[in-house]
Amino acid sequence: MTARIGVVTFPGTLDDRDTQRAVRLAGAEAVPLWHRDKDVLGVDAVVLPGGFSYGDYLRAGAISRFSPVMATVIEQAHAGMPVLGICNGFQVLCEAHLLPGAMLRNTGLHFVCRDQKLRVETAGTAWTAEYEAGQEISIPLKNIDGRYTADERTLDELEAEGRVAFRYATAGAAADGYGNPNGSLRDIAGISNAAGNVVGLMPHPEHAVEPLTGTGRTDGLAFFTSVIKKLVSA
Amino acid sequence: MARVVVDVMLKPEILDPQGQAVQRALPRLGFEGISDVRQGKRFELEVEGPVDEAALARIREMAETFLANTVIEDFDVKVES
Amino acid sequence: MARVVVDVMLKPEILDPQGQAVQRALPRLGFEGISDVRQGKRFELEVEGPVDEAALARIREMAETFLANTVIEDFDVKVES
Amino acid sequence: MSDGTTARPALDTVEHAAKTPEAAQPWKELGLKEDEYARIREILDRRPTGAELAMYSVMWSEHCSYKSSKVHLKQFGEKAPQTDALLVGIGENAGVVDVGQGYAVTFKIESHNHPSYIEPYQGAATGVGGIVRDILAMGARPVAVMDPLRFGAADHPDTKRVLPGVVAGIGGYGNCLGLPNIGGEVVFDPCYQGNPLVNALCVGVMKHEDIHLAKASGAGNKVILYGARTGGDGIGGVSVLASETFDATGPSRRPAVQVGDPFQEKLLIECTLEIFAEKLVAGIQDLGGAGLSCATSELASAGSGGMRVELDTVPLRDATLSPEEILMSESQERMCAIVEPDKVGRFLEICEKWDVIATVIGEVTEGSRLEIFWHGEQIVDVPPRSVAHEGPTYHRPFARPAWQDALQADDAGALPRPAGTDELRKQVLAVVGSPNQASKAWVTDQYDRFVQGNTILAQPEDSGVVRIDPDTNLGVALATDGNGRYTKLDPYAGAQLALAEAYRNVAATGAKPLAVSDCLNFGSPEDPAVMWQFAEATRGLADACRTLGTPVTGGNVSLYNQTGDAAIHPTPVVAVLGVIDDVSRRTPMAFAQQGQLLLLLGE
Ligand SMILES: Nc1ncnc2c1ncn2[C@@H]1O[C@H](COP(=O)(O)OP(=O)(O)O)[C@@H](O)[C@H]1O
Repeated sequence: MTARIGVVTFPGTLDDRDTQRAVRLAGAEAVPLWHRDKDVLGVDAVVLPGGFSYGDYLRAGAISRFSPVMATVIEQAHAGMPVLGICNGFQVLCEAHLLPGAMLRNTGLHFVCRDQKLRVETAGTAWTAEYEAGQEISIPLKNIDGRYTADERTLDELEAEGRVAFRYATAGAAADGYGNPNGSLRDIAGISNAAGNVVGLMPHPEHAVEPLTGTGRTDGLAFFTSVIKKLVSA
Repeated sequence: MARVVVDVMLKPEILDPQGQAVQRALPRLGFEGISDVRQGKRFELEVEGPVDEAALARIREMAETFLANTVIEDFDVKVES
Repeated sequence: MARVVVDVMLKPEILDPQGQAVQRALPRLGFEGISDVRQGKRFELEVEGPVDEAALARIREMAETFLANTVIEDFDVKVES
Repeated sequence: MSDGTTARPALDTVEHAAKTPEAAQPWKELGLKEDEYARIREILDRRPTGAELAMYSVMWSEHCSYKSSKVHLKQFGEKAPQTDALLVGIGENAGVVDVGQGYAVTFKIESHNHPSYIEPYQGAATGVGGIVRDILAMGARPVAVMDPLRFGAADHPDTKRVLPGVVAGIGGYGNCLGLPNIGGEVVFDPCYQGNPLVNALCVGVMKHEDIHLAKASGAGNKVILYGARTGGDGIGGVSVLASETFDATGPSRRPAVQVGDPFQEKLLIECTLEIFAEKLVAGIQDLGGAGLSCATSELASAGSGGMRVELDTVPLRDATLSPEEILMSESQERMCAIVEPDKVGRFLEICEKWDVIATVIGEVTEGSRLEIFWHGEQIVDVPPRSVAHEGPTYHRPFARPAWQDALQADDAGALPRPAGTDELRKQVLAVVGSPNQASKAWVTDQYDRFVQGNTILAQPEDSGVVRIDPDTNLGVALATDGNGRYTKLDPYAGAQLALAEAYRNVAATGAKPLAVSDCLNFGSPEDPAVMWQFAEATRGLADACRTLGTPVTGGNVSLYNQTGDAAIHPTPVVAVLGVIDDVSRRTPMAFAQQGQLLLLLGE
């Protein structure tokens, strides 16, 4: 069986076609989903891709969160369907309260585009099983509202439950892509829900799937192969 | 037609780099004596019909669920005269 | 310590894409009866010392030259009680 | 919406204009010369109405009519090398180049210099928006942008205002559209202090059969305006007219600055591409400078019939706008399409799907006139060609400036040589530490270069390369270059050097250079010395294009770049586009591994 992975397009979504390509490269069928449709066409998993949905006006993700497709995504996520939010998608997941916390303007106040080093903190989610905890990967980061914020209690809880999925790796030089690029609390780059089926992160795995494009690395491909493996073996 | 204003500010405990950037720039521009700056949003809503308690309650709900993200922000609703 | 608020709004004739996006979303969220939304910025300044006319004049100058971009924005300075 | 017109004094209709030949008109305030106004009266055989005067004044402006530059630009066509690659040449929104495998590429570079000095963020942002719509209007999906920039001294306080705003504006707009930024330039020189150069390039891709042209043909076809509502943007000058003619209570305040809405533009792109895919348009034009005046007159002028427009159907952001102002408004993020009647329904459906406002504002007619009505009364009745394509042409005087010899004589050979290693060291450090040599990462880090997933080369490479077909690895390479100092020393050679550098940059990636677009940034054409620089630079560029076999496919002229009497260095910025059949064979700049040999080619 081929896994069918839905990729949602909101008005202003930018990385939907790239995400579809990444899904296909990883060996699954990419199913375009439209924000106005409640129907998610029976897909096995959903990716909310990056971009500036609704221009990021009001707050990033704030308007998309109320779209008809999200009503279904929220319902199915609670029922265990794997959902990945990348960048703007992560912001939508936070606004939708599928993931705790919120994203704020980068502390440097500028848009940051760079090849970012990340440390995988857990292989225990639907989207990270093909990585190893502690592994360092490098994937593009590009955003202006990427500063992850939550209150201390929530942060402690995330840590205690092993739900910090990725951190910005800070051990090396900024020129090599190390360091916290946006002031995220506790260097958090991505988190998961308690069940591990919903994951959100700011950097863009879908731009690190081919040796020819982007940064020339394929470190992002395992997001998609992780979920496919899980779906196919399920 | 009446105007209702919704002010949305980051919660006090949340870092506000925009406000800080303004504050840091002020002495360089020759403005002294400002000990803190916070930057938030102001929404001006033109409301059709009377702004009675029911209307205000609806706007408060709108602010709570939509205009502000109460994980990080506080809001305030006022009728402008 | 007193608080002075500077509200900065796009001039009425200037396009406000943010306010428009909010306004267009409202009916979909079930909020009717809002005929226009404008989104601007609110600065809360904590002022050391007395907020007398001289201090306010300085803050107005600061708003004019720095907090607002008067090519496209208007501003308003108020002392908060 | 309230009907503001009823409060106004009489509308200046065509009928009224015919009856009041002596009425005084503010042609001077609108920037027209006396003989130009006389020519309009001659064309129409009566005085123009206020709306007509507004249209002519803006379409005959330097910016829209190229009246000072076109006698020189002709050479790009006359000297154009023979090539099979050119599918659409100069004259359309942008030229189209055949890159093989059924693909065509369109690209163009444009300036937004003056607006970016007044309001750096919005000026630069709307500059990107404008060029992207040009490319879209050709039928192409925009796939990348570039931004050659020139600022004053890096440590000048005003550069601190202008540069961050410009960079944030370009990033804010381009990033939000999802267009990778694959290169550009950042140059500092005091000559640009009061006049920064903000040039923006966009490249788009389509299949041959998807090429669309800006023309209105087929009587009965509908004229559809879609995108943002029309507001009072960028009509400062025309307000004079509106207020004098119609509103005695004083001029209304209209903003000269336009605010961009990249989100709206992104919707416009996706919506338009879907409309193209379903083959729903017969002609299309973006709205840029001169707004509806330009779009309607150019569409009608290039087509076979006439056009009739009901101006009061245009959706407005500000109900108080006068018809003249609506015609002139430069509100961003709008397009105008010509659609066959039976396709209108589907067209509107697609717009609705993308939350884009679309309105039928008129239709193509049997006649040969552009006719515009306001609540049933006719306010414009003109031959469209006279507005759009038959504007004035100037043969401005030009003369090699007296100081040119002295400038050329003052060459680097006369400079003292460093006395010892210490001095040499200092000089090397001064060069290395100069802002022009500094890393551009502060700029490029604010631009998304990864989006669309097809970027093969971007910063720090000398050319950007994007893949246009993931199945075959077909791609295009682009570079922009320009050197105002060289061009000031010798405008003919300077323009050629700019071309040669961009050409080399493209060739060095492994791509075959195919075509050129240029943005000619100069001072005032009324200064014979500047006009000489312009004449020499265009001659140089045209000659070099012939020699290299790469035609100029389009571009932009920006004149009056000066502060008081001081013109900027003449700055032709040249973009070269090349094709690379297999992007996996591109050659990056950096050393790939130790032990590789370094070869120097050429003398
Ligand atoms: N304004 C800009 N926008 C995008 N890319 C830019 C800009 N300025 C410079 N770059 C990119 O940064 C890199 C370095 O530029 P530069 O230092 O000017 O290189 P060089 O001197 O070799 O031309 C190049 O890839 C160039 O395209």
